[in-house]
Amino acid sequence: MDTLPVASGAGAEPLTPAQLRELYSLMVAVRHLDTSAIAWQRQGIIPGYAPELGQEAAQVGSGYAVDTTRDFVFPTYREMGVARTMGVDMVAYMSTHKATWHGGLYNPMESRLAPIQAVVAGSVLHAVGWAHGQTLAGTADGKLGVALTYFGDGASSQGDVHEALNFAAVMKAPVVFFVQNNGWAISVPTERQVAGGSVAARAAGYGMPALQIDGDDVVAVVEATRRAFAHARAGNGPVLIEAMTYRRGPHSTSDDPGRYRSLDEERDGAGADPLERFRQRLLADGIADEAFFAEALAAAKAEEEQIRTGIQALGSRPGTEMFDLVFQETTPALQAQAANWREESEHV
Amino acid sequence: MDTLPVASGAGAEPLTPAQLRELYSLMVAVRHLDTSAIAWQRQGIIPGYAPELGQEAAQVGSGYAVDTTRDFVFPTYREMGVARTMGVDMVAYMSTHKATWHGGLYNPMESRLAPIQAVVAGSVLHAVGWAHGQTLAGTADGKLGVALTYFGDGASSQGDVHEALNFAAVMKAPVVFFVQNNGWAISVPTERQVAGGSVAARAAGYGMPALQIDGDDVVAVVEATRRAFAHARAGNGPVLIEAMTYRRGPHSTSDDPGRYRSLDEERDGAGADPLERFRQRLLADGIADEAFFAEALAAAKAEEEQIRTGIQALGSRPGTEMFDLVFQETTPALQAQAANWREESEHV
Amino acid sequence: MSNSILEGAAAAGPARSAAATTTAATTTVMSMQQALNRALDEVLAENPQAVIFGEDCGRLGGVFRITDGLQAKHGEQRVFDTPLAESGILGMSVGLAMAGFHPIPEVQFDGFAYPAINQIVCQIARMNYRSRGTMPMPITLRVPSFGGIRAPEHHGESLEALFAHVPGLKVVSPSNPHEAYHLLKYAATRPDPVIFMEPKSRYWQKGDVDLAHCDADGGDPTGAKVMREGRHLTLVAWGAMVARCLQVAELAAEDGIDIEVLDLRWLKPIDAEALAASVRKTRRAVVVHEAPLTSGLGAEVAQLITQSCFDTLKAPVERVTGFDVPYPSGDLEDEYIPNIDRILFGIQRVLEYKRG
Amino acid sequence: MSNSILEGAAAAGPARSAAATTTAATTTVMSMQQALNRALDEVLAENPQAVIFGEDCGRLGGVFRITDGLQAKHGEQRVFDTPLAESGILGMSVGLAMAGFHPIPEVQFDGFAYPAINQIVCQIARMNYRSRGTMPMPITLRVPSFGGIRAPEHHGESLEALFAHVPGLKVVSPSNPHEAYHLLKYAATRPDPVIFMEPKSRYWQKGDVDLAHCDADGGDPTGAKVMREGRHLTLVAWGAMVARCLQVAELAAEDGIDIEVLDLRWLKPIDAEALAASVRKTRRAVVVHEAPLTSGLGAEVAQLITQSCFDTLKAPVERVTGFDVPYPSGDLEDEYIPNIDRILFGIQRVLEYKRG
Ligand SMILES: Cc1ncc(C[n+]2csc(CCOP(=O)(O)OP(=O)(O)O)c2C)c(N)n1
Ligand SMILES: Cc1ncc(C[n+]2csc(CCOP(=O)(O)OP(=O)(O)O)c2C)c(N)n1
Ligand SMILES: [Mg+2]
Ligand SMILES: [Mg+2]
Repeated sequence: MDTLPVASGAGAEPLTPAQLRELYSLMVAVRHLDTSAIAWQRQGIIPGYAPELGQEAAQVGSGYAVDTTRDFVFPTYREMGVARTMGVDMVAYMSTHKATWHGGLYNPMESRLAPIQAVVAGSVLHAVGWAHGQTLAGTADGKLGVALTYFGDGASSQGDVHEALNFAAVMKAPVVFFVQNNGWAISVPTERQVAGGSVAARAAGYGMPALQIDGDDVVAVVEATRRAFAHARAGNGPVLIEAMTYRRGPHSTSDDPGRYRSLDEERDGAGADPLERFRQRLLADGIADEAFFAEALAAAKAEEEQIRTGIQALGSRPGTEMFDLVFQETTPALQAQAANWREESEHV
Repeated sequence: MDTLPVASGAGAEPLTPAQLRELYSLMVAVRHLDTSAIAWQRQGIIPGYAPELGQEAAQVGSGYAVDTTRDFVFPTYREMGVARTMGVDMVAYMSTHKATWHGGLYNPMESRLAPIQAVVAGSVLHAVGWAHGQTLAGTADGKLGVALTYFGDGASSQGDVHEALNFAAVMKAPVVFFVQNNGWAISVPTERQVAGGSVAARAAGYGMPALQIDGDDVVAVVEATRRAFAHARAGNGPVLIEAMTYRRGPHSTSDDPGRYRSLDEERDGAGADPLERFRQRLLADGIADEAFFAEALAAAKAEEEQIRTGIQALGSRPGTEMFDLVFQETTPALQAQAANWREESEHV
Repeated sequence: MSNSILEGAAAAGPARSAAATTTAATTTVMSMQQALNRALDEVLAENPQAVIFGEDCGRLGGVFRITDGLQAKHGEQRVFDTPLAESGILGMSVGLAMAGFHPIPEVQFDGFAYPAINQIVCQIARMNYRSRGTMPMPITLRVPSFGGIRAPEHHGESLEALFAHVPGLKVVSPSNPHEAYHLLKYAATRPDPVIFMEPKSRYWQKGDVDLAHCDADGGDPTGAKVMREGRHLTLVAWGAMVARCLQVAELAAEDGIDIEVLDLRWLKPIDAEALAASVRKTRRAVVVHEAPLTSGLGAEVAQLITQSCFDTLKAPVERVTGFDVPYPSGDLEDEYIPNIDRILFGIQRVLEYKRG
Repeated sequence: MSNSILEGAAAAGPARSAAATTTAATTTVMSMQQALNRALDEVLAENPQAVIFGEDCGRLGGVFRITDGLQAKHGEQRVFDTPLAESGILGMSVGLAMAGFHPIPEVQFDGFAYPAINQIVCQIARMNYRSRGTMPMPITLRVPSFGGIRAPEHHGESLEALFAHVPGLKVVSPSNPHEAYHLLKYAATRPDPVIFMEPKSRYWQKGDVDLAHCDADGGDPTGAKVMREGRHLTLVAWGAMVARCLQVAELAAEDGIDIEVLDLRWLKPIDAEALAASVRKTRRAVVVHEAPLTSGLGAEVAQLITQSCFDTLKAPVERVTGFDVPYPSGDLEDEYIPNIDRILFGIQRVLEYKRG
C-alpha cells in the first residue's frame, strides 16, 4: 500500500536516541493521562471520556511530525495524544471532558490544533480548505504549511471524507489525511464498515499516494508521517496514511464493549501493547534503561496530578459567554435575550 | 480498468443482427427526439431541455440490458435515451421538460424507471436501498433484481456517491453504477473534477469490480452492462461501469458552452459520432443497409411527431394536485390550505 | 395516575416480549426506553416488511438501547447495522420503501441528522408527490432528540422547526412512556414519512402505559392532548418540556393559578383546533420549547393561537425557549433549557399583562 | 424613482468595472445581476483576502453570471471553480477562514444548499463560539433563492426559516439592485457568517443604484427599511416579494387604502423595532413570503409584531405565503407563490376583521 514516491520522502533522517526517548516519554504521559481520565470519570471528576488506549503510538508518532510554527492539526474527539505531543495546554484540552466547553478551552489558533470535533468526519474538509489557503498564500521558501487531519475507520464512510479527498487531490492541497483504523466504530467492526477492507486503498482512486502502516509502531508512524509531510510541504499534493491500530478500551466511558465483542476477540485483535513494544525495543537497542522508564513514569504521574488539579479547579463558565461568544458583532436580538436571561437568573 | 471477473460475465451471447438493428433504431429515435427537443424549446413548445447529444450509445446500450420485469432504473435528468429504450411513455417522460410535473408524468413503479431526478447524485443511494431490498426479499431462482443507477462525472464528486459505493459493497447489493463520463459538468471539465482522472478507478478502493468502456460504442456498452448485470444478479455484489463519452451539446438549453470551450475543443473531445460509427459498422458487417437506415429515420420522425403532438396537448395540472399528492394520508392543515386556495382562486 | 400498584409487576414485566401478550390488565409501568423497544418489537412482529437499521442499532441495540434485543429476536435481515453515514442511511431508506419495505431508520443523535437533511428534504419528503402518489414513503425516522443529558456537542439539538417546515413530512414527539409506545406504533404503520423525535432525557423515566389504547376516546393518537386541565392559562409544550410544564403547573397551583398543560404531540400537522379550544377557555398561553427562540416552532404555535383567539386573548402569547445560541456545554445547559423559574416568569408576564 | 434619465448611461455603464470609479454622480441604473457583480468586484479589489468559489463560478461566471468576468480580472487564485460538492465547498470555506481568508462561496441554487447544511449548521455557525472567539468565520454564502422563474425541481426553494433558526448565522436578502449592491458589500465585509439570499427572479430587473450610500441616514444597512410609507396597514416582505407588495400597495391605493411596505432585509437578526414602529402606526399587518406557511419566518414576524403591538393591533397579523406543499412545476408556480390577488385577500381579511 506504499504508493508514496520514495524520492519525495527524502530528508527524513533516522530518529536520534534522544528523540526516541522523548517519544517514549510522550507515550507514557499520554497512556497515564488516558487511563487516569477513566478513573476520573469513575470518581465523578469528569462526566465522560473517550479513551485512546492502544492508539498512543499512532497519535504520538503522527503528532511528533508536526511543525507548530507552520502546520495546523484537525483532530476528532479522540486525539488527546496528539494534543499532548503538540504541547497543547492539557487542562484546557481536557476541560471538554469536564463538560466545561465544547471544543476545549485552549486557543486553537495559537495551539495550531483546531477545536475538538464531535461530528464524525466534520473537520476533514476544513483541513483541505486551510491547506488550499497555504497554496493561495504562497510560500517564500518553497515549504508549505501542511494540514494534518485525523479521522477513523468509521468516519471514512462519510461523504465528507470523499469530498475532502477529491478536493484535496484536484487542488493538490498540502494535506496529510491520517486515518486511525482502530478496528471499530463504536460496535461496528471495520469489515462491516470499510468495503474492500482498507481506507488506504481508496487513495489510489484519487491519484493520491497512500501508506498503510503499523500504527502501533511509533517509529514507523513518525517516519511515515514525516515522509507524507515532506511530500505535501514541497507542493506535491495530499497523502493518505492509514495507521492500523486497535481501540483497546470502550468507545467512551458510557460504552459497554461486552455487548459486541468478547475479551478473547479483544486480545486477539489488539495484538501487542504499543507502549510495551516500544519499551522492549528501546531496551534491546540500548537506548533506554529501567531507570529512564521509571523516571518517565514518575514524570507522567506528576503531570497527570497537575492536570487533575487544574481540571478539578475549573468552575463552570459564566452564562454571559453563551451570548457573548456567538458572534464577533453581536445583535440587538441576542443582547435582548442576554439581558432577559440576566434579569431572570438574578431574580432567583 | 476491467476488474470484473470474466467468469461472472458468462451467459452473454453475442448480439444478433436483429438486436443490432434494434439498437440502431433506438439510437436514431433517441437522436431524433433529442435534437427535436432543442427545436421545440426554440419554438416555445417547451421551456427548457437537457440534451444528450453524443450519449446515445451509452444510454441505449445500457438501457438495453435492463429486464423491466425485475430490474429498476434510477436516472438523472439526462437519461431520455434510457427511458426510450426501456419503453417508457415518452409523452409522460418529456412532460417534465414542458414543466408539467417535476419528475415526469409516467408511473415509475410500472415503468421501472424512478422519477427524473434533478439533484445531482440524488438517487444513487436509492438504488442501493432498492437493491438491498432485493437481497432481503430473496429470490426463488437465484436471480436477483438489479438496480441500475446513472450519474455523471460531476456527480461523482458528491459525498452521496461515496456512501452509495461503500454501502453497496459492504452489503453486496445488486447494483450497477453506470457513470456517463461525458467530459463536462456544466463548465467544469473532468480533469478539474475527478481527481485521478477516472471514476472507474475509484471502485477498486471498495473492492468493487469496475469496467471503463468506450461509451460511444453501443455494442461494447451492451456487453459491459450485461456482464455487470449477470454479476450482480447472481449475488456477487455491485459493479461500476464508466462509459467514456462526450456531451456534444450545451449542458441545457440555457447554457452557453462558448463561454468555456471552443468549437475546436468540442470537435477534438467528442471524437466520432456514436450514431455514425454504429451505422458504418452495421454497413461494413452487412447487417443493415441504406433502406433500413432510411426506414429507421422515418420511424423516428413519426415517433417524434406523435410525442410532440402529445406534449403540445398537455395542459397544466390542476392546482388541487398540489395539495392532494403531498401525502397518502392528508392532514387537516393541508385541507384547510387547499380550501382556502380554492376559495381565493374561484373568486378571481 | 398512581404507578405504585403495578410497579412490582412491571419490574418483572414483559417490556421486551412480543405483541401478542395483551392481557386483560393492559396497564403496566415502563420506562420510555422500554415502551419504545416494545413498540418496535411489535411493529416487527406485525409487519414483515418493517426493517430497522442505523448506526449500532443491531448487535449493540443502539446507544440508548431502544433497539435492544431486536436483532437477536427478529434476525439480522430485519434489524441491521449500517456503515457510519447518515445520508446513506436515509437515502437507502428511499430505495427500501420503493422495494416495498417499511424502513424504520435511526439517526444516532439529533445533531447527526444534518448530514441527512438533503435526502430527507429533497427525496423522502417529496417522493410521494414527485411520483404522483405511486411511490409512497412509509419511512419512520427515529431521532433521539433535545437536550437535558449534559451530552457532548451536537447531542442535544431540537430540529422540530426545521422538520415542521418541510412539506411532505409529519413530525411527532412523545412526552412519556405511554405516549411513546402508542405514538411510535402509530407512526410506524403510516404510509407517509414521519420524523419521530424521542426526548432522550426522558428515556429512563418510568410511567404507566396502557397498552390497549392511547387516548380516552380510543381513537388514533393524531392530535394534541390535554395532560392537565386548567382555567387560567394554557402551557403548550412537547417532548421533555411537557413533564416540566406539569411540574410548573403543580407549583403554580400552590399559588391558586390553575394551569392547563397541552402536549402538542404532533409538531406537523399541528392540532390548531386543540390550541384554540384550550386558549378560548383560558384566554392566556405560554409556549415552551428547548430550541432557540427565533424561527422556532413556538412562533408558529403562538401565531396559530393568536389567529384563532385574537379576541379572547388577555395578553400576547409568551414564548419561553432556548436562546439563539449554540447548545452549551455542562452546567450552562441549565441556563439554556427553559427551567421552572423561566417558565414561571413567562407565566407571570402573561398573567400580569395590562393593556396599555 | 424614474430610471429613464440614466438608462442610456447605464447601458454603456460601468457595471463591471472596479470600485475606484465612484464619481460625483453616484446614482446609476443597473440590474440586480450587475449590482451584485459590481459589489463582488469591489470586494475583491478592496480586500486581498476575499476569495470567490463554487460550481461554475470561474470561467462561466456562474449560471446566473453574478461572478461574470471576475476570474479574468482578479485571477484564478481569487475566483475559482470547485468540484461539484456543496458540503465540500462549505467545509472548505471553514478552513480558508481559519487561514485568514474571507471566503465568498456560492451554492448554485437554493435547493442544493441542503447537502451543505451539516457544514453550515454544525461548523460555520458554531466555530466562533466553539473556539471562544478565536476563530471567526467571515464567510459570505451566496444563495440564489426563491422561486418565480419556472425552474426545474429544487431550483426555487426558500430556506430563510431554516437559516434564521440557526444560532450563529446572519441572514439577509436584497429586494432590488440598490439594496443588492449595498447589502452584499456590507455582508461580505462582516466578521461573522452571513447567508446572502439573492431573489433570482429579480436578477434581471433594473433599478436606480446610489453607489454612495444605501440608506438615507448614510449608516450601515443593518435593519429593515420602509420602502413605501402608509397609514392603514403594514405589508412585511423580503426578497422578490417586496416588489410584489409595492405593486399591491399601488393597487390598494386606488381604493384609498394606504399601505406601508416594509422590506425586512435582515431575516436574522430581525429588526423588531422597525416592525413595532410601523405597526404601532398602521395597527394592521400582513406578512408575505414564498416559503411554505407552517414554521415559516412569517410566524416569527407575526409573533414579534403581536408581542410589541398587542394593544394596538386591530386584527391578528395575517400571513400570505406559499403552501405546505413541495414547490410545484410550471404554471402551478403562479398558484403557489403569493400573487397579487392572494395578498389583496389577506389585506382584506385584516381590514374587515371585526372583534366578535
Ligand atoms: C456525523 C456523526 N454521526 C454519528 C456520530 C456518533 N458517533 C460518535 S463516534 C462514532 C464512531 C466513530 O468511529 P471511528 O470513526 O472509527 O472513530 P473511533 O471512535 O474509532 O475513534 C459514532 C457513530 C457522530 N459523532 N457524528
Ligand atoms: C446537488 C446539486 N448541486 C448542483 C446542481 C446543479 N447542476 C445541475 S447539473 C450539474 C452538472 C452535473 O454534471 P454531471 O454529473 O457530469 O452530469 P452531466 O450534466 O454531465 O450529465 C450541476 C452542477 C444539482 N442539480 N444538484
Ligand atoms: Mg474506529
Ligand atoms: Mg458530465
